[in-house]
Amino acid sequence: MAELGVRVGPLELKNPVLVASGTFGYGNDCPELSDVNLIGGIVTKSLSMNPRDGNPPDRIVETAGGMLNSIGLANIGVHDFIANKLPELRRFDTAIVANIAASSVDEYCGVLSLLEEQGGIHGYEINVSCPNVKEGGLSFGTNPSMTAEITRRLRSLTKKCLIIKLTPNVAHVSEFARAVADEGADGVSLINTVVGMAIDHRKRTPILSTVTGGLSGPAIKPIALAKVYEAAQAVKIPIMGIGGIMTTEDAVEFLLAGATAVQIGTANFIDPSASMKIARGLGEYCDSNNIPRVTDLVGALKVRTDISLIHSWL
Amino acid sequence: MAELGVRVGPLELKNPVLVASGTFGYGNDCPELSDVNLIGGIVTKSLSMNPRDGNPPDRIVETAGGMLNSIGLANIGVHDFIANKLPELRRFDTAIVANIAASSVDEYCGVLSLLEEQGGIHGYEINVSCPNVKEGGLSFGTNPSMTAEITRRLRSLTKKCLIIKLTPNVAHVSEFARAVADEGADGVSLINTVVGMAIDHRKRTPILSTVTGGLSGPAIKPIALAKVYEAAQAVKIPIMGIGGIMTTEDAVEFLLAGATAVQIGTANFIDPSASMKIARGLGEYCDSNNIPRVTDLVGALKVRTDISLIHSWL
Amino acid sequence: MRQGFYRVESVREIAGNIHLLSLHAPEIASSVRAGQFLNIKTRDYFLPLLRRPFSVYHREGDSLRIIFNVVGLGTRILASAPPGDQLDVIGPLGNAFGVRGEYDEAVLVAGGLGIAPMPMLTAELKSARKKIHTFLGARNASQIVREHMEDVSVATDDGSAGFRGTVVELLRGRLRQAPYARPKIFACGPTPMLRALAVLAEEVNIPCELSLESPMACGIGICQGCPVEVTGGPRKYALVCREGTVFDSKLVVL
Amino acid sequence: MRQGFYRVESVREIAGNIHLLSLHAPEIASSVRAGQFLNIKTRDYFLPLLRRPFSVYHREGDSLRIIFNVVGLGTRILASAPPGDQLDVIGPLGNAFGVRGEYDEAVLVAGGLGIAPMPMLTAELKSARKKIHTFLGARNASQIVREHMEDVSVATDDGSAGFRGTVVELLRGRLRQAPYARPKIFACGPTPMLRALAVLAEEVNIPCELSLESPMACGIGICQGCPVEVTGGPRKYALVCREGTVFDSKLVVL
Ligand SMILES: Cc1cc2nc3c(=O)[nH]c(=O)nc-3n(C[C@H](O)[C@H](O)[C@H](O)COP(=O)(O)OP(=O)(O)OC[C@H]3O[C@@H](n4cnc5c(N)ncnc54)[C@H](O)[C@@H]3O)c2cc1C
Ligand SMILES: Cc1cc2nc3c(=O)[nH]c(=O)nc-3n(C[C@H](O)[C@H](O)[C@H](O)COP(=O)(O)OP(=O)(O)OC[C@H]3O[C@@H](n4cnc5c(N)ncnc54)[C@H](O)[C@@H]3O)c2cc1C
Ligand SMILES: Cc1cc2nc3c(=O)[nH]c(=O)nc-3n(C[C@H](O)[C@H](O)[C@H](O)COP(=O)(O)O)c2cc1C
Ligand SMILES: Cc1cc2nc3c(=O)[nH]c(=O)nc-3n(C[C@H](O)[C@H](O)[C@H](O)COP(=O)(O)O)c2cc1C
Ligand code: FES
Ligand code: FES
Repeated sequence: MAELGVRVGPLELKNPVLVASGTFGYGNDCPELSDVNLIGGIVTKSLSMNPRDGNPPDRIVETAGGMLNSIGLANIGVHDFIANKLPELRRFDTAIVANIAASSVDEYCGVLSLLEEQGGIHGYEINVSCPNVKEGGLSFGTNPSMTAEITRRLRSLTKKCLIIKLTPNVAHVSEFARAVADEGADGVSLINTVVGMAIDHRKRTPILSTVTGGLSGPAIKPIALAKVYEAAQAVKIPIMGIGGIMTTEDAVEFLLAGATAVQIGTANFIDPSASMKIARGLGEYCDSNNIPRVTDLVGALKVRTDISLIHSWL
Repeated sequence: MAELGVRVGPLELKNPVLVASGTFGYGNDCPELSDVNLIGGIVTKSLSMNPRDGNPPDRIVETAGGMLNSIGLANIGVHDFIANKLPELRRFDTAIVANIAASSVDEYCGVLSLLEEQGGIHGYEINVSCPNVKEGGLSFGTNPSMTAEITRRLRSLTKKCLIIKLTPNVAHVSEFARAVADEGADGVSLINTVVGMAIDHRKRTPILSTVTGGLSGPAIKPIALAKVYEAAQAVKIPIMGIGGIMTTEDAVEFLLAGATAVQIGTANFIDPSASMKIARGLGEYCDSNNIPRVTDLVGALKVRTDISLIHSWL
Repeated sequence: MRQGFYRVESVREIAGNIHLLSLHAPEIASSVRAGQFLNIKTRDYFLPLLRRPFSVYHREGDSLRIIFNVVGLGTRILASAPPGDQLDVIGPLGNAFGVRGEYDEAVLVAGGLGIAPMPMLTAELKSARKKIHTFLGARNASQIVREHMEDVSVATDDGSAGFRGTVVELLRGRLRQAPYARPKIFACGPTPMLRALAVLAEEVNIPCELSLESPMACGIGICQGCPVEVTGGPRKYALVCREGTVFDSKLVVL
Repeated sequence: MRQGFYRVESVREIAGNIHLLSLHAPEIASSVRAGQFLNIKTRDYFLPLLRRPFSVYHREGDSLRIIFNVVGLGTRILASAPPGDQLDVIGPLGNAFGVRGEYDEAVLVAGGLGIAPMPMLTAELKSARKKIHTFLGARNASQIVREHMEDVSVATDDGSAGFRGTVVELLRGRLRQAPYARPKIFACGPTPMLRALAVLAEEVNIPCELSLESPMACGIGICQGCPVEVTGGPRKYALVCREGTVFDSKLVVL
């Protein structure tokens, strides 16, 4: 039986499969259909200081091979989470990664500090795809120095695993990966959703109440693989690969591209036990291919070096 | 019968449907299967000063709802184009838009100048998703001032329709749209392909010889709609919408989002007469919805204004 | 709530573009209640990507029936599902209609495919010994399905059958003529109809339960994709898939 | 070259995972030549997105046959295509084998599904009055299809039928024993086999035509997606879909 354990900084995962933030509730929302003890970890829905109602309907629309969402980070707030969700999560035999969203650097720090006082949280994932109120709502995550500042401030507040979740909606994600690595982040996770839009041509309106939303699912897998590969070339810290992972083979592709672990998002909606099947699948994949450690797959992509610049010609 | 004619600066199109660069050869490659006289225009394969062999195989791979390509702008070069393709193109009753690719600003200018001396070319589309050799191969199109400089130089060389084709692989495409509008471009076209990657997990290699390639097809339609909408909010010059358009309804969505015309790309590979069907379909759509002019659809999207910042929360 | 592969027993068109699909799903059939729904994967790959939700229309032994309109790809695939096909189904989902309780006469109101939950509801109401009156609205006569329902009155937009007009207008008229004894309204249908019905229920002060629809990504409460605005209470939205689909008409803003 | 909807007459499995599909396609059947292919849309929506190319295996009157392995979604769909289904087909595409010309004995070499074009080629060679020798390579006995072919010698990787080893080794041995009279080789199969065959043809100095495969987006020469490296001449690449699929082994670099 292959060794499936992986490490992301101080965080030890029994296998490299987690459920992605916002795609599995708070982690204990559908026990009838999935056993979270079988996966490496749970990333919670993004938590903000105060509860957020989220966006008006419609929040969801299906697209070709994907879906758009505009949930608006609806969440119960960190206090409610600590009081009513965390106690249950503690009972699970899996890593609990709290995802944090905020509209100011201080809010990020405040939420993390509150969680830091609690037991049972093994790490943090920081969602920087949030509007920076100070900057008129421009996303923190599209500004390298802002992303770096958030990392620096949070790093000073915790020794636990600190992962920055990067947005794909930038020209060069490697720039951002470097910025957070330099500030001492233990890892980066990518990709968050890709900005997209859907239109009802009969009503002549956007389908999502917020006009644009976030694209996820198989449609974005090629984009995610490219971003993960780019980040892996740029930094040494571990990467969590996210984006359209539906099958074990998809997960293997992300590991080969340089991800140390993967997160399953949209697939949970279609099959709430997708992540468990992929975790088991990775074990079987390693065994049937005589791979002793799943880490042997990480970054094992063989790339021809005889092809230069032309790759930027599309 | 609805009026289907549209204008992009000095360029008059009998209908708003064109075939996208690189997805229909030089325009006259499959007469048996399509009648280009039925569409508004042809955008040629990108032309460089000298012939380009293009990238080694594999150049193509299918993905969920899309495809990746890495053609490497293989083209016969502008001289061969003028000598052997243009004479035939002149005979068509449709607008001929020459797409230009280059690895230096001077090359862009050189190619345009050569074409400018010829009759039968109605406009230019500038592919700025090319590696700037001076800048170590970073794409012109991800640098606003570079994109602006190319526009300025080319604008000084022609009075014909000058369209800059923008890449989606940037954080804020509106910034680029503004930059080229300020330099006097007659229009912008978007989107070019989205950087993506596919991996063969058995061979543990990238599938494309150049590791990454360009994602196109239905999978990217939501991304393209969002970019077109963003650009339409930012500039007054006409926009050509491109990205995953397969049906008449898709085309209508792009018009509603703010595009004055649309380009059909990947769809041509699946159905070489897709653009003709969509051109006819637009006429039928207008007639059956009592829309006198197709231009009545342009930017006709009704957007709620009561929802503020939250739209940047995904 | 469970997930499993269940066998398609049959699919047939029972009215204009309205299809009846029968599934052999013992485990779900044994626990499902009126107003609950199934979330069905119409294909084993990614187009369509998401599951498709359908109310349980009727239960017979181990068989569950759904009825649906072909509106897009997912329903098109289901309409041509070969008998013997195994469908990946999650269910039963959602809460259910409040059949128990302090009322004597049940007034069922359905518009279009809103009839879907009514046969099961009728069955439960009968075993709860409630008097039942059913009001169905449809575009035209060809769209009317009335099997397994009781005391059916019909309204059609074009008047090709029954009352010409909306089913809510029909009900309003009926209520004017003679009041029901301790009635309660159970409704399912397009949002505009439910909105009008909620107003009517308020006016005549009759308790009213509405089964709502919403685009859904998961159907099980993990995506937050299906909000409906709710009144009174700190939260602005409830989740249609988990806290609904059935809501008291007074507690939702449509 | 034309595009049209053509009716599926039948699909059946003729060997381990090898399926034979028959299409009623008079217009294409009337003009197709050995070595050409069809580009088939397996579904009317976007998964699979691209067409799937298949060599024409056999022609009988208005019917065209293809044979294929189920390797992924597209072939899975074709393998279960119901008779009567209308498939969107573009064809005939590509050049064709050079049947005419200065040679007397045709040596056909196929590996795996590379047999696909051989039956049609055999028919054309017969009407051209050429002597025919066929060498087939397969993984094992269960994978061998030999209908409509002449003087067939077989090689299998596991020796479960005929020569144990590659079909190229088999041919090499055969050529050592007795030379053919003014022979010409026609081949189709996996690239490694074609590469080995090209080397052999060079050694023994026999003209050799190879039918190549490449991922294809369009199949008609408008995407530039299917390059093969060519020797001599200014261009580095030729397009497999339009300038091929058949190339002189001396003019391509595999
Ligand atoms: C709880 C619930 C119960 C339902 N019960 C029934 C029923 O019993 N009979 C019936 O005919 N229909 C019912 N619907 C609507 C049904 O789910 C849609 O008609 C179906 O999903 C359409 O799928 P499609 O692929 O054919 O259409 P498409 O338009 O291609 O679907 C595109 C996307 O929109 C979603 N969608 C489309 N229409 C609706 C809708 N009305 N409500 C919610 N999402 C929608 C789809 O789920 C899919 O994600 C129900 C919907 C919900 C939420
Ligand atoms: C000119 C030509 C003729 C062919 N003739 C035959 C034939 O007669 N019989 C037969 O069984 N196969 C033939 N093939 C291969 C056949 O096209 C593929 O097996 C088929 O496309 C697989 O599709 P899929 O969706 O089932 O597999 P998937 O692996 O899901 O396909 C994914 C993508 O890869 C492409 N692809 C996969 N395998 C190949 C391949 N070997 N060559 C080129 N593209 C591929 C597909 O077209 C598709 O775009 C031919 C290929 C070419 C280029
Ligand atoms: C409905 C939905 C809600 C999401 N909510 C969050 C969130 O709260 N915080 C976050 O960091 N990412 C969120 N995401 C992004 C996912 O975690 C993931 O990065 C993205 O969906 C790509 O992965 P996928 O293609 O596997 O879904 C959400 C995605 C979806 C589809
Ligand atoms: C195979 C292929 C080749 C392309 N070549 C070019 C090119 O030479 N120049 C260019 O500006 N765009 C090129 N494009 C981009 C298309 O013109 C178009 O912008 C993109 O494919 C998105 O549209 P689509 O989704 O309809 O294909 C190419 C796209 C494909 C798929
Ligand atoms: S559909 Fe996902 S929470 Fe309701
Ligand atoms: S497949 Fe498009 S050019 Fe050959």
